[in-house]
Amino acid sequence: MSNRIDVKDLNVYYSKFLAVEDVTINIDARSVTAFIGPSGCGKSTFLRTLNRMHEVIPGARVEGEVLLDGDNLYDSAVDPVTVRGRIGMVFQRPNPFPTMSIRDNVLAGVKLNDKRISKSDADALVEKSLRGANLWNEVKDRLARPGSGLSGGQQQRLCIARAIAVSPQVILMDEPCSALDPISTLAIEDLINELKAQYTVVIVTHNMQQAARVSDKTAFFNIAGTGKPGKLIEYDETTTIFNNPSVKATEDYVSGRFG
Amino acid sequence: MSNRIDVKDLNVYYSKFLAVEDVTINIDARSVTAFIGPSGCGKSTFLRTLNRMHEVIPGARVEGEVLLDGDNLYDSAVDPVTVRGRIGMVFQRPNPFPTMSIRDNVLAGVKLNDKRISKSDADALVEKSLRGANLWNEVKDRLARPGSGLSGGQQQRLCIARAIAVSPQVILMDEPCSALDPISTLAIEDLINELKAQYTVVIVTHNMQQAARVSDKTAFFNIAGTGKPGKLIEYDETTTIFNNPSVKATEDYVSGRFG
Amino acid sequence: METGRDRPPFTAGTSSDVPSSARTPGRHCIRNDRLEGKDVSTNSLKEPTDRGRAGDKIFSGVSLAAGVLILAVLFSVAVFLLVQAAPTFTADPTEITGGEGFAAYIVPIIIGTVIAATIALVIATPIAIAVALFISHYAPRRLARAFGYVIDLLAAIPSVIYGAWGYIVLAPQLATVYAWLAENLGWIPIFTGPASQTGKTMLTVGIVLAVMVIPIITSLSREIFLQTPSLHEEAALAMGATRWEMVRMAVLPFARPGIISATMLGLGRALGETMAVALVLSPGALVASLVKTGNQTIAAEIALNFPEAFGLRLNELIAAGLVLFVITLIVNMIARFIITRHKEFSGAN
Amino acid sequence: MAANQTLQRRQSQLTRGRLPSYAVWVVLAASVVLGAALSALIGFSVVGWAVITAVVFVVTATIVTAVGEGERRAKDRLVTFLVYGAFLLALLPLVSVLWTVLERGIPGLSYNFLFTSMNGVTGAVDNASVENGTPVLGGAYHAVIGTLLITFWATLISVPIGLLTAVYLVEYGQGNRLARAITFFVDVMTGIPSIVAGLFAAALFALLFGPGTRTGFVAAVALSVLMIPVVVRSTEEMLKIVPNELREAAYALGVRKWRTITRVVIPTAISGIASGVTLSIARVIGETAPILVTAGFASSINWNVFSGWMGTLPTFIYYQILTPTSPTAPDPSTQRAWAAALLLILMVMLLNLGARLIASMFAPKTSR
Amino acid sequence: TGEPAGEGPASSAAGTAVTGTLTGIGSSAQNSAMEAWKTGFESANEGAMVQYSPDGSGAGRKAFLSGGAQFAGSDAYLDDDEMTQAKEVCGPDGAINIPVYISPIAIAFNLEGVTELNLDAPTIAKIFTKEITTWNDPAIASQNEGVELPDTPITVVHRSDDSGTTENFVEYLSAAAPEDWTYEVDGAWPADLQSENAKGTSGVVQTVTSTDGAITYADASAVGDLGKAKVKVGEEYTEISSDAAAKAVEVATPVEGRSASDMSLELQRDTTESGAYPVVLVSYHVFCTSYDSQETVDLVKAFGTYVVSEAGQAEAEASAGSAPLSPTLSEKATTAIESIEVGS
Ligand SMILES: Nc1ncnc2c1ncn2[C@@H]1O[C@H](COP(=O)(O)OP(=O)(O)OP(=O)(O)O)[C@@H](O)[C@H]1O
Ligand SMILES: Nc1ncnc2c1ncn2[C@@H]1O[C@H](COP(=O)(O)OP(=O)(O)OP(=O)(O)O)[C@@H](O)[C@H]1O
Ligand SMILES: [Mg+2]
Ligand SMILES: [Mg+2]
Ligand SMILES: O=P([O-])([O-])[O-]
Repeated sequence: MSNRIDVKDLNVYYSKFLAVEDVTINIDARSVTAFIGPSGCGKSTFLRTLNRMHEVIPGARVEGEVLLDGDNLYDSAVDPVTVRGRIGMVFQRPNPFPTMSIRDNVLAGVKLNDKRISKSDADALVEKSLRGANLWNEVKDRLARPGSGLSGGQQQRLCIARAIAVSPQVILMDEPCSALDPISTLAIEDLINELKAQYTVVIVTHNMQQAARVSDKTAFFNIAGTGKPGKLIEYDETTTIFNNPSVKATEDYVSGRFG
Repeated sequence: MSNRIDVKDLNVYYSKFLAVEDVTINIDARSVTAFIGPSGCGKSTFLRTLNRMHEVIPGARVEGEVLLDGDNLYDSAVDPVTVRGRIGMVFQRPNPFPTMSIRDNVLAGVKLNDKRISKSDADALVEKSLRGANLWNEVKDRLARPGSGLSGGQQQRLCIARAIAVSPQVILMDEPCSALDPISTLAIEDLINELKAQYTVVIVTHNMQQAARVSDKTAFFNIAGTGKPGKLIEYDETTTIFNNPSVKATEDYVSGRFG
Repeated sequence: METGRDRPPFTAGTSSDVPSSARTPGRHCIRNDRLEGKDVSTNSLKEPTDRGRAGDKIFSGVSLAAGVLILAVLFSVAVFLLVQAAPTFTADPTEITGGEGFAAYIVPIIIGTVIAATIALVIATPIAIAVALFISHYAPRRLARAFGYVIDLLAAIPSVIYGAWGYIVLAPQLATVYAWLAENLGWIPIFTGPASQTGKTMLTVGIVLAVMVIPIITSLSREIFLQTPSLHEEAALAMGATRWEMVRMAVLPFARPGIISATMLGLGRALGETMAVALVLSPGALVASLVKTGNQTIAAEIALNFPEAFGLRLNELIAAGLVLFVITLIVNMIARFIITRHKEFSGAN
Repeated sequence: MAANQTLQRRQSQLTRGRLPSYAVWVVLAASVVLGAALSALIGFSVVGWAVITAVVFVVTATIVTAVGEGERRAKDRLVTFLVYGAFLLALLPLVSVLWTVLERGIPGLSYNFLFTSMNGVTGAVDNASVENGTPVLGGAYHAVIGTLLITFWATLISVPIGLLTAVYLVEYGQGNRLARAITFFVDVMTGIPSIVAGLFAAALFALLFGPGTRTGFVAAVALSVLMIPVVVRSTEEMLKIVPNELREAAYALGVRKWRTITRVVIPTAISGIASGVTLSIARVIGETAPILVTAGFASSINWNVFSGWMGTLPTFIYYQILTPTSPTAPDPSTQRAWAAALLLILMVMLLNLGARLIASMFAPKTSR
Repeated sequence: TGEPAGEGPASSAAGTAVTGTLTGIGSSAQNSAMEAWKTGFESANEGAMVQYSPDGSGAGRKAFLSGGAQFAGSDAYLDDDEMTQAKEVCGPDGAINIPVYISPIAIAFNLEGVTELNLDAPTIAKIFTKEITTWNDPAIASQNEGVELPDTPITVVHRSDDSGTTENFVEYLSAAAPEDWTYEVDGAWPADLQSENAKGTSGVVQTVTSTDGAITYADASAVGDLGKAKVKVGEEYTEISSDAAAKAVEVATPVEGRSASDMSLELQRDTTESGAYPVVLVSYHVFCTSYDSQETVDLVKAFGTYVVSEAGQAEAEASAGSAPLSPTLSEKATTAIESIEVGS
């Protein structure tokens, strides 16, 4: 299983509002792809269509095809649950379950598929995932406390730990490091590099350096104006995008290297 | 009125847990001060004590003094509402009012206090604030729509617009740009530079470049280990902190220049 | 804060026209106000900024007063009950209905009350929660509103009508079912025959009460289900949870205290319902069988005998009311205990 | 690659381990047949058929799913069935009650019924109308007025008190001793039998204004005792789930607590609060026993809640059913009773609509 | 014989029209009759209004004794205790009980193909104590030659609420069949005799109507098409009727130790008087002998005399199916009511 994603002529709507127009993109298996672009251009929206989370919003729908290893996610016979089990996601806003302890938050996804996981396996998995998300040291003494008493960055890392605990084939990350300090950011980037050996990773980021550091390919999205749909402007090797993009808009955007 | 803030021997607690220990810091009026430090070290917590938002959390309390132009915020006769009216705040997680339209969200500080304001003044204020937060162009055609239908970055900018619409004397910003693209980030940084002419600005950021770009002084917080309280390690001119800090921990932290 | 209007808002584009604060007339004004204040030398934050602080005081005072008023009312209800019930406890046991003292009189109907309420809740709670879920998370969005609305109507039907429906429509239907149960499952104590010919038994009462309680639980639970943060629902779905798993992970834990509250409200109704029980039940002595004539509830006992009650009998009935009060108290203590035990993990925040 | 795919039409990885979508329908069809067969065995009846079919269908479909798609999906499907089933089950008595009320109530619901009182209607009048087959005279106008006035006053008393108490509990008390006491006693209040509430109000007013004080207002007080706990508890729950984020956002803008509560917290929870208030009104609008001992029983119109007895729809229904105006010819009374019941339901329906309308004006403008 | 009775109401109704509101609380049995009286009285007296709440006899007496109502409707006259208590609200002469409503209680049953049965008191008692359990029991059959009695089990249905009907019925049983009915006379059905039951007259009638083989006792006017038993009085079986009920009241004796104007009646349940139907309920109006204002006195008198007048009784009969008071009783009642005066 190679886990490549091919998107064909995808239009994404919020009810009548066309948020993202006509995206065609091929995301290689076992690679890291970065989505960049100005705020509101539809990066999150597009990302959510890749594991059918978009349709959770009332009135939201898509036209077009998204293929995972050649199989259309939007085929009527496909159950979104299957899709989401294979394609994990970390959200822009951290969302740990407030009613669960830190430990249970990490195990939430795992317990779905494997209820009878032994305590020692579970413990090992919790530690591994939390270490992966660089959170282990901070929370190891309070695994039984609720997840809502954590700082913003800690919550975000908890959500990352939760997503990787189920080892999905593809991981979508919507600005996973925006609330993180440099140390944690580095840890997450290391994690992404590790994950890429086995999994496909797609990451939305506003941080050009980060995109440059972690991604193999970069997709630049832009929006023509307010009320207009977002579009995929350019998609290429990350080095190409950052060093000699073929579109003027891309160059304009990446050359203002802030972030 | 100069709006300087002097903190003396401040300890901050969540019930029994001492989250931030013994901070003494003098924040100059009409300057930008950046708080940096690893996730969970108490930056947000400390920031919230500066406008008495900390005590909103059940069980949370402080010991010590915070002086605004020499007047202790924590004097028993002081009304926290007065304090918060003078010291505005932008939160780490965007939190627009779901019951209000975009326009009403911007005007919330005015309208919720039942200040009378003419429609034309209100319109002007809305435009000015949204322009300041670099959001005007994106939302000018849908001011009457709910604020919750915006993208993550748009929501964050809406919250910034809301905070500056009431023109507080001091503005506290908790990672205001973490969800923003470089263009918006630049706009917010410009805004901060303008604000500093009249107001005092304190900003929490994980982005070293940002701290270096916008701040006059930088405070580095650190935490000795899990369960330990966060501490103010070093506080100095931003150039000093970034170029030759006097403490080893600071140098270690800022030299890993990611973000 | 008061400067919000007087001071020109910051200027985004042109910084040149920002007047220095000291020259602004508005700011002058405020300066003066402050100087004329009582304690010029001390903390300027202390001065009351506007009448708002009074507003805060008034509002919290009024809220407190409302709470205290409720306590006062409850206290007077309790005093009223105690005073009116007192003669029962001092009376000669032979004077009490049944001739064997108050305990002998009240215990069977306490048990009856508890049985009726238990049946009602056992039937109503799962159905009501399921219906609430149906409306909030399962039904097509458009239909859901209408459905919710229709279910709410159930709450509005007067108890007299439930009673009339219960004994005119429902009981005769159930009578045949009971006969069958008594015949085939009679070895189970609760189905021991002979079954009532009229169907006006405890089980029928339980069912009628369940129907009356369902809208209460449904309506409150539904509102809370609808408020589940979509952030958490999405977190669950994104992990590959099925709809039920999402409900179990995000919705139910979030709504748990609310569901318990709703159930308690329903229980209150089931315990205190008078007219419907009075009309539906064919009361009698305590029996284990639910398909036989017999049993009685406190509320119905009061309703049936109050009109003709006089003297000590009246005291007795009010003492029965007092007992019901105490039962409610105990049940709610248990429920509260369950809620507070999990407080730390409640959904707010 | 695309060509390759269309040629082979290999099965999608994503649909592997999935039953075809028609599987459920096949099971359903089989269950219907089996249900018919089984119910024929034990004596055929439509109800028996439906019940057996439902049970067989749910069990088989769950097992088939478990085998074909795994335990998780089976569970999901089972719960879906149960949820739909519970809804249908809850609908049964509702439909039955509503049908009973409609069937018996519609014939009596005339202009005359709506706009005349029972003043001057005696058993002789009813006897005459039965004998001559003329329309039933007398109506529920007085009772409608009474119900509206008493309910209005009860709401006027309970909603502010209940709402403010809930506000105190959630926003101010925060688990202090007094708040705990209030919560506790409000809980106890939910179980007060309605008749006791009536007796209490009657005793209270007898103490204040002399024996035999029976007015609409006394009834409103009695009903308030029943309404308040419903308002407090539902409002409390709705306020509790308003995210603290929003409160903090308002506080940080220098908004006072009471304005935050009235302008941010309550509007955010308004739809739930409105539901609770409607529920509480529905809870008491059908009460009989407490009205009788507090407002007396009137058969003519009275607009003044502070003096004189007052009739209400439930007491009207109650006596029309239990002591028909003409014992020898109870049909006109029964007809009036059901018509009044229908009227009461219609009134609550309108009220419900009104509350929702008000709520939706304040309700969160989310995309939900 | 009608002249004296007609005089009272005529004079008060046609004379000075009374005004004000008269409040009564009490028996639900009187409710239907009361509607008729209210209507009749209010149409004759423009400014007057009567309000009556059928809360129950006990509640009515309690309200009356505590001053919460100006008169009570009660299925039983005030007992001696209550008469003493009444002096507190009514002044030294206390209260008076006036019979106003007489209604025979039917022993009604639902038995396929049978509309009439002859029963004597012991048999009735045995049926209600469940000593006799089937309809073709010899005790019933022997009194009903020629009637086809099925072997349907008998389902006894009694009132679940405390009621005047029960009290009168039970009083009849314990007087006329003392050996077979040994229970105390009370408004509540004996707890030991558990059976099917229902609330209110309409409740028991409804239950019996829908249950084959059921039997109950209920106000005659309300039993509709159910079969009704003829009750053995003396040597004959008396059919239930207004006249027979009136006759039973006629032979009643005044309660001892009461004032001349008090009309409490001791019914002879075990009477052998031919044509009398002793299973009868007599309901009273209880008035004070004095009220504190002239207006109230006028109002009470006008209403009271109207109720017992021939016209008032006829209205009640037409509306509620009750048995009118005999002219003698009516006249006596008028005189008693006329004696009400303004107190100090
Ligand atoms: N629930 C929604 N309903 C309607 N419109 C929405 C909704 N969510 C987002 N939008 C709109 O869709 C567009 C794209 O939003 P999206 O969240 O995908 O942007 P983004 O690229 O992720 O921006 P950011 O970097 O700020 O997160 C925006 O114009 C936004 O206002
Ligand atoms: N509500 C709370 N109750 C108890 N402890 C809390 C609460 N909020 C935060 N903490 C703890 O206080 C410490 C400081 O948290 P704080 O949110 O101030 O960190 P921070 O420096 O802002 O981190 P980040 O950069 O991740 O936002 C952390 O250990 C955190 O777990
Ligand atoms: Mg986004
Ligand atoms: Mg923080
Ligand atoms: O008139 P009752 O007392 O028998 O209802």
